[in-house]
Amino acid sequence: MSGRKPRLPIPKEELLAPGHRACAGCGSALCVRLCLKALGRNTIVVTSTGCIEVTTTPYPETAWEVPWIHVAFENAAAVASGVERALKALDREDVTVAVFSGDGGTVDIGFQALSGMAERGHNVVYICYDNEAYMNTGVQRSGATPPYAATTTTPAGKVWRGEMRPKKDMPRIMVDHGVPYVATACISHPQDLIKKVEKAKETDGPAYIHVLCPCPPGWGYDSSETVEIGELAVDTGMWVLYEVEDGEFRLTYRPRERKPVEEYLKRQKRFQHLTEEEIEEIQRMVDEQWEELERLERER
Amino acid sequence: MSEMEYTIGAVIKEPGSTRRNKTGRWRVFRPVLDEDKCVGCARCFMFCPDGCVRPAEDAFKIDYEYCKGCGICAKVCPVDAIEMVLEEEME
Amino acid sequence: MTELGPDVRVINGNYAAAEAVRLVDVDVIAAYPITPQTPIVEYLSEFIANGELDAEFIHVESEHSAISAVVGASATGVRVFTATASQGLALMHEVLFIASGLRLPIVMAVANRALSAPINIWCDHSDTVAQRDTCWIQLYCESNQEILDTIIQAYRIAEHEDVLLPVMVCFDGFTLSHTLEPVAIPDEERVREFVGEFEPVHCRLDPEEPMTIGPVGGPDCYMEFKKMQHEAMERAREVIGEVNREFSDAFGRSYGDGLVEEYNTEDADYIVIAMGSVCGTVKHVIDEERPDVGLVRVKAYRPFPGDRIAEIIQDREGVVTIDRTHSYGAMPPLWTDVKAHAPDVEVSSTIAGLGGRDVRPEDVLRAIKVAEEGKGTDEPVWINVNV
Amino acid sequence: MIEIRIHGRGGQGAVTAAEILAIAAKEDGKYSQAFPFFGVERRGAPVTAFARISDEFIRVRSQIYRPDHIIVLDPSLMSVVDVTEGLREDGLVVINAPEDNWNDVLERLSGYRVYAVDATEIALDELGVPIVNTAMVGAYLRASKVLSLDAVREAIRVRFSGEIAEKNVRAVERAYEEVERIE
Repeated sequence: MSGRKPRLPIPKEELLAPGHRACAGCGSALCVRLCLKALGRNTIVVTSTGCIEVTTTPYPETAWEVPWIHVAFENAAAVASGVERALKALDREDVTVAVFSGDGGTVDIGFQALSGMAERGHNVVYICYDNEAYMNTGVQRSGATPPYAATTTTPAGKVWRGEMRPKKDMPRIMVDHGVPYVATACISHPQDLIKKVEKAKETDGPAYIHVLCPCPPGWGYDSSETVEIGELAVDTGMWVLYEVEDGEFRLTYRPRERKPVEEYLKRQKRFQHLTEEEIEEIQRMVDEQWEELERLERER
Repeated sequence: MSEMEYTIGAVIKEPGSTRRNKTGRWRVFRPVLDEDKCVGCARCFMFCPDGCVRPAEDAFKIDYEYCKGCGICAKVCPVDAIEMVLEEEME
Repeated sequence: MTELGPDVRVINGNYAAAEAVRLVDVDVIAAYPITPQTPIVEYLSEFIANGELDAEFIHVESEHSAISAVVGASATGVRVFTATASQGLALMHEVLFIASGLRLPIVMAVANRALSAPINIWCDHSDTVAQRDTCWIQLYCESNQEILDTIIQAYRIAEHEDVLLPVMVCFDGFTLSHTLEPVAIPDEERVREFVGEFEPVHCRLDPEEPMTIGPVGGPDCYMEFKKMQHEAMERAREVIGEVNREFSDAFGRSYGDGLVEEYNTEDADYIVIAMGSVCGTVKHVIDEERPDVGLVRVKAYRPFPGDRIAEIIQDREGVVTIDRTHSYGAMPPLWTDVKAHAPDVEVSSTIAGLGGRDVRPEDVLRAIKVAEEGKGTDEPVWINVNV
Repeated sequence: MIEIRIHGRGGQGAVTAAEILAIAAKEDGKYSQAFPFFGVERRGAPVTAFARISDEFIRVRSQIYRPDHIIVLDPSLMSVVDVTEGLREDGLVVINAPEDNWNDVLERLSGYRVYAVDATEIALDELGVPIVNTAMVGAYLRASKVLSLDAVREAIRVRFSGEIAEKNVRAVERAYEEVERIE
């Protein structure tokens, strides 16, 4: 007796070696592994300080099969700018330059360097693996932490109800920089993600992909549920998959029927403190956002 | 530890060398694939954060040297071909 | 010293720095304007705009990104340059450690300027001396000729396989950066022959041979890498001397032994120890009115030529350091470094020229007097100050 | 060593005048320095620039407190700044002033060797703009005899180019001819 011959919907080659120290069920490691499949061997990777950098390169070992550099937390986009121009000086513009940076290293401390890189038009694929808080240092809030999420610095108590500010809309900010290719993605939709990375790679100039990466310890769910949580984020409209090509917006995935956000929230410890009213409020915010996106779709 | 080679600038010249670190030791539950049930959809392959599910001639092979036992593969399998079994029970 | 000839142009220190970068033919420049270094980035932009220099110029949005971009470019295997001053250097601080930790042969020019507050655009050494522990080689210049010559040499030193450390070429803001004087411009071909083609020694980001640069180094290896950096810094002494000699053979100019320059020290009763352009004024004072005084000019502040200085200052009537910065709550840095190598020698300490306060010949005479009176040995004497 | 201080207003080219002197010195086989007073003043404010000229390499790096020669680009500065501060007795002052101002100038500068020229008129004639620095360099040359006219012509061609250089050379030459010692 034997199983079916496998059909592989995504490239087979692995450019992130096993043996790395990411948590069991890590959404961010999955994101990097998938993106590398699209980027291919002819790539130089720059990574900012964060979970991925720490877990993949404990000297003298590295999980990377491609050339890789880490310099600091806030400057991956600047380092990538230097790499890209050096390749130009060496007449090796065939090589792809890619950045992997967490939400902290992108929307907070790395924002200025990214803005500079985007404005200068460097030919770099910038991938933000967003796990919605500073997971590397133990779940402190970032500008990408969603409303009402409890973190160690936005705990839910009598006065505070978790994060009290909206999530910074980084993809839109990148669109406003005139970045020619901007997309959102989620690790639960690998083919969509890979297609977007391939487009980003082909883009002449900067490309920005913001990938939602569920985090078992940080969000509070079982390590086996990473993909399911990602699917729920997309199916409830808490996370929307779209791309903006030369300013033109397009949804790349539309749930057949949007599930109530409660299904997503109830599954995670960081939202356990929410009241019915608060869940309703989040539902209203998601509905409003969805309407706005529908409007953008119609305008196209 | 005394065997370690210290390169100039801590540059690592051996790509993929984390393979020396057998993360299979982390595992509490072991994913066991029932090849008969497998439909070859490759969802287990796609979603493994550690790249431990490898396509084989027939179905897939799980690399237990590195599998951390997160259970994603079992969860995403549309035909429940992967069962998570407590390691002690495997002995 | 500059000999007047047909190769001489009257230029300011910033132009001398930019000209050196053009002569060396660097590949990637990333820099952000800041007074008094701004003209360097303007001159280099002009060179590139006019086709006189074939380099990529990255118009970064901050000094932090300037140093980050040159780190990325250097790791990719090209010759790089950046320049800054004062607040800009302070903003780079974090990445300076990383550049040396990665052992990248980056060359940076710093037009020395004081740090805020109060905000002050004028010269002192508080910016670069504050970076002394970042494991960058620091070379201080006295003239515009020396700026040009030192930047050329800096590439040889930084890229030497025994060294592989970044080099900071420091020169006084305004006093050199904005002052015109004659500078002999060496022949382009000979400079390129002198510096040679850049070949990465220990790392290069290249898909043909993937390397991981900048990994995590835990308690089991971090200390080893730091000791290796120290050893490289120690080996740099030899290399700096060697490059100074070779430069002298090729271009007919040298600066002491490359680390320390002595002036009139042989029979001097008193010794002044100082860095940067103020040394010119000290020499002037020696020539004009104090033949009994000698000068030890510290050209290399890191690696610090402490043993050599200790040797020179033995058995004198008096020794005095002039610091253009301070280590608040302690003795000034240059004094401290000298004393660490010459604990038995009585050394007086003075602080002068902070925030662009002019160091006049009479201020140098005052510093010498401090040594004559045996003052300033446990508390620095502030020269020409009103509080 | 000759130490020169130049007084002007921002935009009049005091710094450039110092630079031209320094470049010209080299043409005459002399060492030189030129530097501005390092301030934060902008266009219109009184500014000073300095130059040193010597047969030997100039080591001293301090500013100039006891100048040998003073060049004043704008006579109105005399009522705002002490243009002769530190100037030794019988020191040289070369000033831009129209002839009907000369008595007043002399009164303010008594005890010094004073040379005057209407550089504004020359600049307007030759350049079409009241930038008097090059004309004043020409006047200074005649008064001080520190550098040769040829060296300054060459320096101007280094500092400027084409038609502008030639216009400035004419301004230098005219001021060189028209400057007068006033007593």
